[in-house]
Amino acid sequence: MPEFLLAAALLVFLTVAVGLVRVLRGPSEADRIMAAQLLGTGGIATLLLVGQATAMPALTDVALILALLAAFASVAMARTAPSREDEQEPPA
Amino acid sequence: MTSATLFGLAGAALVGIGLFGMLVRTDPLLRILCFNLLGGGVFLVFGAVARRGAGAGFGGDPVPQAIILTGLVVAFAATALAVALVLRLASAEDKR
Amino acid sequence: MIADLLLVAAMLIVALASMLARQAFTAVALFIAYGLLLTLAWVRLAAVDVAMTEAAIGAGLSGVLLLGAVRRLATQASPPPEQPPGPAMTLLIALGCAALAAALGAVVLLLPNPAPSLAAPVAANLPATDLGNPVTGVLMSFRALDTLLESAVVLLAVVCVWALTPEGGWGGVPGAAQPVQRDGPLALLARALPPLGIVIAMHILWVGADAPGGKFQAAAILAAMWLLPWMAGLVTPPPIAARWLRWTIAIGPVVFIAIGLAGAVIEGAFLAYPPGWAKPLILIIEFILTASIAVALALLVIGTPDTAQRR
Amino acid sequence: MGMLPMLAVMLPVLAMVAAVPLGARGAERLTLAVLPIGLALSIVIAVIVQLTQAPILYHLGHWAPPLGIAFRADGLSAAMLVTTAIVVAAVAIFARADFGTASGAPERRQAFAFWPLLLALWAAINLLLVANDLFTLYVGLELLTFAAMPLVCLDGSRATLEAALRYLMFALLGSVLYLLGVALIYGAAGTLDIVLLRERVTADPPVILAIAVMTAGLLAKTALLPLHLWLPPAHAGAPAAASAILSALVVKGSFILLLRLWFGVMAAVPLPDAAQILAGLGATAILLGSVAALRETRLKLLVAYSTVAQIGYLFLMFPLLAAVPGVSDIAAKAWTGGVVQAVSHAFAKAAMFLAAGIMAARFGHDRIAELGGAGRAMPVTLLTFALAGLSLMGVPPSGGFAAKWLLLSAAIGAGQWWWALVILGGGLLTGGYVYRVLASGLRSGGAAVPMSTPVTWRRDGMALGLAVISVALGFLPLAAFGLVQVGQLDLAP
Repeated sequence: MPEFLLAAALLVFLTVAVGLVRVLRGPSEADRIMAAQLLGTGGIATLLLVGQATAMPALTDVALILALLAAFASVAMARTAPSREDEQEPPA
Repeated sequence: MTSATLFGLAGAALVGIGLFGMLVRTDPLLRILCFNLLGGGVFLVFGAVARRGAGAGFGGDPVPQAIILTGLVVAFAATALAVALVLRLASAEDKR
Repeated sequence: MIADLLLVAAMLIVALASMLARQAFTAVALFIAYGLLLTLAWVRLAAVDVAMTEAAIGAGLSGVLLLGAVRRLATQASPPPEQPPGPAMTLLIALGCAALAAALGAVVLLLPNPAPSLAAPVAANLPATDLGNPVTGVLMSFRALDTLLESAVVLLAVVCVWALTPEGGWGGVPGAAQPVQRDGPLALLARALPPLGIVIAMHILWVGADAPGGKFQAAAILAAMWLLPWMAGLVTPPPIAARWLRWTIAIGPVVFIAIGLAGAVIEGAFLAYPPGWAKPLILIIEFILTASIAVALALLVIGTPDTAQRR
Repeated sequence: MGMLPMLAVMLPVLAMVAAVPLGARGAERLTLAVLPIGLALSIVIAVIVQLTQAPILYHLGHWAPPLGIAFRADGLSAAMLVTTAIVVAAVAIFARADFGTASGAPERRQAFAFWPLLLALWAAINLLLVANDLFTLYVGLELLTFAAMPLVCLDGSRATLEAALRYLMFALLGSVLYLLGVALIYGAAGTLDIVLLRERVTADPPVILAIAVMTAGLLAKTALLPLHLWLPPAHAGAPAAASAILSALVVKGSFILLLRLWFGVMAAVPLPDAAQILAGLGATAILLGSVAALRETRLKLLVAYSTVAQIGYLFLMFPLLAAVPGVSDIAAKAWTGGVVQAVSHAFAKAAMFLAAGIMAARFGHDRIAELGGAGRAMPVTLLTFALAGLSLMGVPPSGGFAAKWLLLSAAIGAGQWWWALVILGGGLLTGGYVYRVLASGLRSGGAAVPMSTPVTWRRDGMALGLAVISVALGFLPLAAFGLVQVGQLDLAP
């Protein structure tokens, strides 16, 4: 069972790593934000799977913190992202 | 090669990357960001040292782990200070 | 091992891209991704306490702090760019940095085997503190002085940030005014997340005595839960002249020093805890310190008072 | 008794923390209340160290190193603790005119910030002097940086903000490099306690690289040429009280740490070639810094470049200590000379910056060429400047003379006569720039200067007191300097 979970964790992480390409290349800021989101979510999934596989319950807490702070960082990113509308009228 | 060594080497590379960025980037905000990349590398080297010291039932030497934790908070405070200074300078520029 | 290699490769690529990014926003987005990857690296290095701190402070608060700066700088005239080093100089710096990285890498491979470690003495002395988490034991007992001084450093950083207040802004509300967002994802999260976050922070603080977790992680989460409604324009920070605000950030270090001095009087050594009292005293310090550090961390992200917001 | 060094650190830390909620007026009173206690503590520590001829050791929380953290106050710590307490006290009294808050007056930004920053600086320097753990020392370095940076830009003008940002970048880079060294040393030796490290370190690549990056980081913070670029704008733009502290004490904090690394951690592993390089940089700093001071047209910048030069002298002790391990007499002279240079420069430079601040405040500018009439309008201020200048030049009898004489005779005794030439040449150049200021000040005429007030008398008194101490150090019998030898790791019997 742990082997299966670890393999699943690796798979999830691989998917996320592919998503990294979008963070790197964009091209639009929305792509980057979405990809960073995916990285957060994927990281949480990886942590939960590894935590279960290696019987480290503390990793669940790490995943919890990551979930909270990733959401926090994403909204900050979303409202900071330079978009086309911003260039015409500066934010209020 | 153990994973501790691997992450130690990664830390070494990150130190190089961060230091280069700090020296050649001109935008002060990006310099601060590179300072954080550099800091991450230093902490990772320390983390490798901690992992190598695993023993007595612990996955790593707890003393360097605690030191890294303290260091992270201090580095954050330094970052906040630098960012505040850059923003203040920019607003002084604005008024001129 | 494959996973480690993959992780290291991803980390290095993201760091390199962040360092080279043309736009500040891209650089910061990549930096946040770097923090997330570092969190996973800390888990792989069996440093779960550090992983939590990295997730909360390295990726979360630092990222939001830098994003806020990008946002504010976008609306302001940028300072005249400094002259970047010429190509020859850049090459020289690159060679120097590469040499340092190579030397450092070589030295990492040359570290003595078996590695010297304090794991055994920590394990032997941990029962004296009644704590189960060795990292908390180091932070609150064996090297409690560092933790105490660090809490003073965080407080001092707040003083420094406030000291940068422009003329006419003294005593006012810290930070730039945030546009009010009544709906949208930010407003929703700003209302929904804090209750959840506070519960999680309390949990992390409470388990910290015996499992990974503790005051810094809890404080960072609490700070984020205050910053969310602030970013949505739903709450206004108190003015920096507010006495209670100043007491809140100072009370943690004050209590810590007072308990340390009491140890000097009763037990004959600064920061020594009387036998049997170690755990309750440590918990008291951790609780009060969490409150102080949470507010201080949030104030560090919010920033310097702005003249525009004086009311 | 063992508690005294701990109290010397925790007293200003506690005062700094409590000063924040008390507000500007409360903080000012608290600082003035704490000053005499801190001064008394440091004097008692010095007396105990001198009488027992042994360092004071203290284990925090009863945990002995390597698990716990130790404080260790040796002769060097004791001498610098007293110096720090006196300079901080004089500056605090001097600063009341600028940063005091009258009863009932609203709190001002500068007043709110100044007192906690001053206390934090004091705490950081005391910590750097007595802590015996490399990571605790790192926290001390950061505390020092955080306290010093806002002092640089306290007046809030654009130029000072830029100077502060440049200083912060140098300082942050310096401390992160230092931290990298700490990681490597822990990886190599499994402890961060300096006394234990002395027995454990060998000349292995990890240790050598660690010392190299830590030295580079600390040199950036100490502003040794060529890493001095941040210092002149930062020190010259700050308010006079802040400049005095920055030049007198802040750069010494990282220097003392450098001494602990080279002659504490690495006491058993001398690095003579690297020491020659450091001294070479020091010699260059003496010459170039003095020439820059000689050509400077602004008084405060002149004093700041003089700091760049005087820091150079501190590094001349490195090769003299490393070269002749067998001849402890020469090493002892070099050690004492270096430490006395640090102490006498602290007093002289603080006095000089305060005097420069008084002149700048009363003239409304600090252009050296237009200081005519200063001799008549403010003789005490000019006398302060002259006395401090004599000590910096190394004219007998003064603290600067004692320091330079010891370094000179150590250099000749060690057969490294070229450093002696540098010391003599530096003295002549120093004489040149001090003379320039005095000559301009003694000319008659110039703009009308406002009359003296009781406030300026008190300020003059503080500056003059510091200058007199820097000269009076030269009247002490050489035996009194034996204090700084106590507990020095590689010279201890």
